[in-house]
Amino acid sequence: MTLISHKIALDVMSIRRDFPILEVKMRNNKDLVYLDSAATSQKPNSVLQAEARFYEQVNSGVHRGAHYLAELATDQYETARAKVANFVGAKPEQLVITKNATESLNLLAYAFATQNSSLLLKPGDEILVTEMEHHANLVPWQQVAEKTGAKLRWIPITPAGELDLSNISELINKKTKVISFTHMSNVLGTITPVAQIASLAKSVGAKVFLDACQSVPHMSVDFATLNVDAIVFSAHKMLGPLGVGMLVATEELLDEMPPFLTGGSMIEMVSMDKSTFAKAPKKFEAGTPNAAGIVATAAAVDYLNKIGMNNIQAHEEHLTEYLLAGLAQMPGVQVFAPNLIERGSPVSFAVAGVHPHDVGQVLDDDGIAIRVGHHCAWPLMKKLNVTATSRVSTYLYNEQSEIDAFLTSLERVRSFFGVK
Amino acid sequence: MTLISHKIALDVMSIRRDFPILEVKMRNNKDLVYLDSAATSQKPNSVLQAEARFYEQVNSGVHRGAHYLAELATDQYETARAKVANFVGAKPEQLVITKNATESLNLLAYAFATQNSSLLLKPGDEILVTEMEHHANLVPWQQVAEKTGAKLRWIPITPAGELDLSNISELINKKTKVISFTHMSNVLGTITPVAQIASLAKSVGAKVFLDACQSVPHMSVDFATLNVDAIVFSAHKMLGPLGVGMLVATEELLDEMPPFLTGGSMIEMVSMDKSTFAKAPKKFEAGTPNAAGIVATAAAVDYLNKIGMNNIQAHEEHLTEYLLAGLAQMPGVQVFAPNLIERGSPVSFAVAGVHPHDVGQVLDDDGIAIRVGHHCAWPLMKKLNVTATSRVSTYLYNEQSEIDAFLTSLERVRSFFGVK
Amino acid sequence: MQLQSLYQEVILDHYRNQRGKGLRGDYQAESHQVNPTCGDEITLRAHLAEDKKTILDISYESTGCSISQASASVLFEQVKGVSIAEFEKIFNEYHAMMQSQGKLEANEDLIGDGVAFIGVAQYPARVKCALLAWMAAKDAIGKAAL
Amino acid sequence: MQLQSLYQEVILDHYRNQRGKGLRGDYQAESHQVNPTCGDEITLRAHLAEDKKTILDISYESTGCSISQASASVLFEQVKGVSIAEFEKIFNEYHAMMQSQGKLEANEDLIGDGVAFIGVAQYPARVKCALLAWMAAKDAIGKAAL
Ligand SMILES: Cc1ncc(COP(=O)(O)O)c(C=O)c1O
Ligand SMILES: Cc1ncc(COP(=O)(O)O)c(C=O)c1O
Repeated sequence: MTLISHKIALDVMSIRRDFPILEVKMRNNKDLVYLDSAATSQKPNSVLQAEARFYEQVNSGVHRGAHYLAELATDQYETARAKVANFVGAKPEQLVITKNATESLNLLAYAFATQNSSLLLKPGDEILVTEMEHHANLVPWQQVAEKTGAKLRWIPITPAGELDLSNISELINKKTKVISFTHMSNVLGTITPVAQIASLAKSVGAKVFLDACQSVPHMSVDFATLNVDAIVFSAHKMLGPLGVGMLVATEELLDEMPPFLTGGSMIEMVSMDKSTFAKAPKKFEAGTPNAAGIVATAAAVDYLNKIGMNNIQAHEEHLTEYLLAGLAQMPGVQVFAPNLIERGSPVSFAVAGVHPHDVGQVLDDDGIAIRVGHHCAWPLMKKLNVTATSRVSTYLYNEQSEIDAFLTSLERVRSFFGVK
Repeated sequence: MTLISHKIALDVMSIRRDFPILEVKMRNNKDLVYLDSAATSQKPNSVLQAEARFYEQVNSGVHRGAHYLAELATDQYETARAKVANFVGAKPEQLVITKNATESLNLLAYAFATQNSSLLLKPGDEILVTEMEHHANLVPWQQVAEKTGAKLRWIPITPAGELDLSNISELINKKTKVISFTHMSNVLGTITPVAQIASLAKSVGAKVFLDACQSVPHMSVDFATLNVDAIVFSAHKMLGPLGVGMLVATEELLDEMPPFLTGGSMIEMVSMDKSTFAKAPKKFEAGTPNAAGIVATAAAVDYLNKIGMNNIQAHEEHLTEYLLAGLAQMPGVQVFAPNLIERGSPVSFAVAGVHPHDVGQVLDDDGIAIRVGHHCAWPLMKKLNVTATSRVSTYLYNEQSEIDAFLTSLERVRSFFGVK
Repeated sequence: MQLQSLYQEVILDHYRNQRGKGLRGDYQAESHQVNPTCGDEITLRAHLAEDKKTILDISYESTGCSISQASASVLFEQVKGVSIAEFEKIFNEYHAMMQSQGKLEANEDLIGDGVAFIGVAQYPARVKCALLAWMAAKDAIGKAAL
Repeated sequence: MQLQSLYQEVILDHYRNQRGKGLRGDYQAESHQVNPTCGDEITLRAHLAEDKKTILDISYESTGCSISQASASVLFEQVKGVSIAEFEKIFNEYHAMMQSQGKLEANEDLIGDGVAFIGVAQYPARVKCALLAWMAAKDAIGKAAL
C-alpha cells in the first residue's frame, strides 16, 4: 500500500540499529511496532551508555564534595545543563532540573498559591488554560484556584480540535494573571498559536507558560524568541531517561518564584530557626540531584542534534500524512484531527462499534503498540464526546512500513469484531 | 598498622569487583579510596544492568498503556515497589516512590501546611526536630512553621553529639503534633533512641517521622516494628540509582495526607473544574514515574540481601572501630563522636590548625575521597563550634587497608601544613 | 491463538447481547464506578428482598469495552436471585480467578459463563475491565444490606 | 606535583601571615559573604577617600581555609590605596584567571601575588574559596561608592 511517494529525509534503518528495544519480540513472537512515542520515547544506546558511564566513572555528590570525583561529577552535571538549555535556546541559569514535566508545572503553580510569594493570586484573579490540556497542566491550576479563590477559565476548542479563539479578547483580560497552555496536543497533534496568545498575554501583563512536552522532542523550539515566561518538558519523551524534567524560565520569573522543595543544596545559610536560599536554578533543586539522568539527557540532545530537528520533523510529517491518508480510506474510522497544515505526530481516532481498549488489544496481538484511553486529557474526551480514543504517535525511528502494518492490523480489528 | 585483629565477615575483594568505579584512577594516577558513601554510594554492575535492561527490553508508559510493553513495564514497576517495601518491612501499598528523600520529606511536611488538609497545623501547635538534622529534615519544617504559625522546637545535643533527652518530657507535650528526626546522624554516626521517642510521641498523639537516609543502607530496618508513622530514604545511598526516593508510611497517614504534586496518573476523575484523586500510593505519584530507577533500586536491594544487612553492619562496625582507634593515636586530631556502643559509620573529625577544605585537598591528592564541609547540617556545626568538619564514611566495599591509606595521608596533611 | 482465548465466543456473545442491562426503578442502593485509566463507567443498582438476604435484581447502565460490558452481563446472570451469602462465594471465586494471572481454573457451578474470563486474567491491563461491574455490585449490595 | 602548584609557597605565606586582617572603624560600607558549601565567612569593610575615587583601606575579618584566607590577604595588598578604576581592572584580571581553569596567565603588575592562585583555578571546588573575599570587596566598594 503506497499512497504517497516521498523521499524520506532520514536513514531510519541505521537509526533503528541504535535502539535495542526495537529488536524485542512481542506476544506470539511478533516484531515490535512501537507507535506510542507520545507517551514515552525509546532510548538509543548512546543515552544508556552515558547514564552507565556516569556511574562507572564519576559518580559522587554533585555540588557538595570537593574531591576529584565530585569535581568531575559536578562538571558533567553543569555541562549537561548547559547543553540541554542550549538545545531549547536558553541559558544554563534559566534551566531548572526536576523529575518530570509534571513536577515542573507544579513548581510553577506553587508560586501562585503560596503565602509570602509576590506572585500569590487573590480572589478575582483569573488563570487561563485550554480545554485540551494534559492533566499535568490542568490539575495543578485547579489546585491554585481552589487555594487562592482565583478563577480557572479555559479556551474552548472547536469540533475539529483547534483552539477556539473567537472569544479570546474577553478570555484574556486585565484579571488574567497566568496563561498556561500546551504547545502541541498529546491527543490531537494540534499545534497552538503561541505567538498570538503570548502577545495578548503580555498586553495584559499575564505570565505565559507553555507545556512543551510534545513539541520539544519533535520540532525545533527556541525559548529566546517564543515570548513566553516559561516552558516545561520531560527528558523521557525526547530519547532521554525517565526521572528528568525541565523548567526553563526567564531569570526575572525564577527570581520572583519562592522555593518549592526545600532541603540541602538549595540553601545559602541555615540556622535552627531560619534559612536563606541560593539563587536560581539551585534554589529549586533541593536534595541530591539526578546527575546521571541529566548527563544522559545531554546525550539524547546530542543524538537529536546529530539527526537534526528539522529532519525529524519532516520525517514525522511524512509519516503522519501517510497515516492520515490510510485512515481516511478505512471505512468506519473517524479521525480526530485539526485542519492545520503544521501539526504534530499524535493522531487520535475511533473505530465505529469497537471500544478503543478492544482496538488496542487486537493491534497488540499483532505486536503493534499504540495508546488507548483518555491520554490524561479527560476534559478533551468529553468535548469530543467519547470516553477514550486510540492514538498512534511516531518518532524518528518509525518507518512507513510500520504504518502499513498498523493499517493492516486495523482491518483485522474490524473483521474480528464483525463491524462493517 | 594493625590495631585490632578481626575476622572480616565479608569477602570485600570479590564485592569490589562488582563496582566498576573502584578501578578508576584519580589525580596523579592514584587508586581511588572512596570514603564518602554517606553522601552517595557507588553502584554495582547488577544495578546498572537492571536499569539498562529496563530500557532495552520493556520501556514504555507505566500504568497507562494497555499494550504488551506497558504490561511488562508496569509489572516490573510494581514488583520492584513490593521488593523495596519488603526490604524495610513494609507493604507495597505503604511505599510512595519519589525522586529523593528530600522530596519525601517535603511531601510529608506539605500535609501539615496546606489548607483543606485535616493535618493542617495551627498557631500554638509544635513541631519537634533535633539539633543534628540534615537540612532536608529541618528546612521543610521551618517552612511549615512559618506558614502555619506553629512553633518549631528541637531536641538539643550533648557535647558528645548524642540527643540530650534531659528535657524530653517537656519537649514532647500535648501541643506537639509532629516529631521528625534522624535515625542516624550523617555527620556523627549517632544512632538515635527511636523506641523511646516514638513511644513518648504516641502518648501525646503526635505523628513521628524518621529520616532513615543513613540507617536503611547500613543496617536492617523494620518499619512494621519501629512504631513510627513514616520513614524516608534515598536509593542512591544504598547502591541504587540517583533519582529515586522513598516514603514509607502507614495507610492511615497516607489516606489522611492530601496529594502534593498533581497531574496525570494520580487522579480518579478529571473535569475542567474539578478532580478527584486515586488512592495512595498512586495519589502521590504524579506524572511519568522513574520506573527504570525503581527497578534498579530493587536490584540494589537484591544485592544488599545477598550480602546480608547484618554482615554489612558488622563489617562497617569493624572498620569504624579500626578508624576510631587510628584517629585516637593521631596528635592534633579531634574526633566528634558519640559515646555509643551501637553507632553508624560516618566519623567526623578536625585537624588542629588545618581547615577541613585543606585536609580534604591533601587527601584528594592521594586519591582519597572524603567529605569536607557542613554536611547539610549547619546548625550542628554551630553546636560543635566549627564551621565545617572532615568526614569519613565507609560501606560494604571498603577495606581495612583503605583506612590505613587514609591514616597515612592524614599524617601528610599535618606535615604539609606544618602543624604539630 | 491468544486473542481468541481472551475474547472467547461466550464473552463476545454477552457483549453483543447484554443481559439485564438498563437501570430499573426498584433498588435500595446504587454504586458508580470508573476505570481511571480509560474512563469507562458503570452505574449499578442492587435490589434486595425485604429480609435483605436475597438479591432480587441487579440493574445497570454502563459504557466500556467488550470485556467490561460482557462481565456486567455475566454478573447479572449469576447473581440475580441468589442469596447474599451465595453472592459472596460467587464474587470471591470470580475475583480469585481474575487475580490469578490465568492460573486458577474457577468453579463453573458458581460463576457460570464467568469461567470464560480466565483468558482476560492473563492481560493485567484488562483485569480492571473485567472487575468493574463486580466491584460496583459488591459496593451496592453491601450498602443495600446495611 | 599538583598539590604544590595549588598551595604555592606565596599562598601559604599569606595564609600564615595575613596582611591587613581585622575590622577597622573607618569605612563607608560593609559586605558579608558566605560560601554555602563549607560555611566559610568574611566580613569586609571598604573605606574610600572623600572624592569616592580612591580606596584608602580594606579591612576584614574572616574564617576559612588557607585559600580563602590567603586570597583576602593578597586582595588587601593589591587594592589598598588604588583608585576604583584600577580596582575594577585588578578585579577583572583576577576573576578571569580564576574562571579560566588554570589556562589564563594573569598580569602580575595588576594582581601581584594573586598570580600564585592560578593553580587553584584548576580545582573548581576551590575557586569559590579564592573568590570569596574578592566578591565581598566588589560588593562593599560598589556600595561605598554610591
Ligand atoms: C540524614 C540525611 N537526610 C536526608 C538526606 C537527603 O537525601 P537526598 O539528598 O537524597 O534527598 C541525606 C543525604 O543527603 C542525609 O544524609
Ligand atoms: C502534553 C503533555 N503534558 C504533560 C505531560 C506530563 O509529562 P510527565 O508525565 O513526563 O510529567 C505529558 C506526558 O505525559 C504530555 O504529553
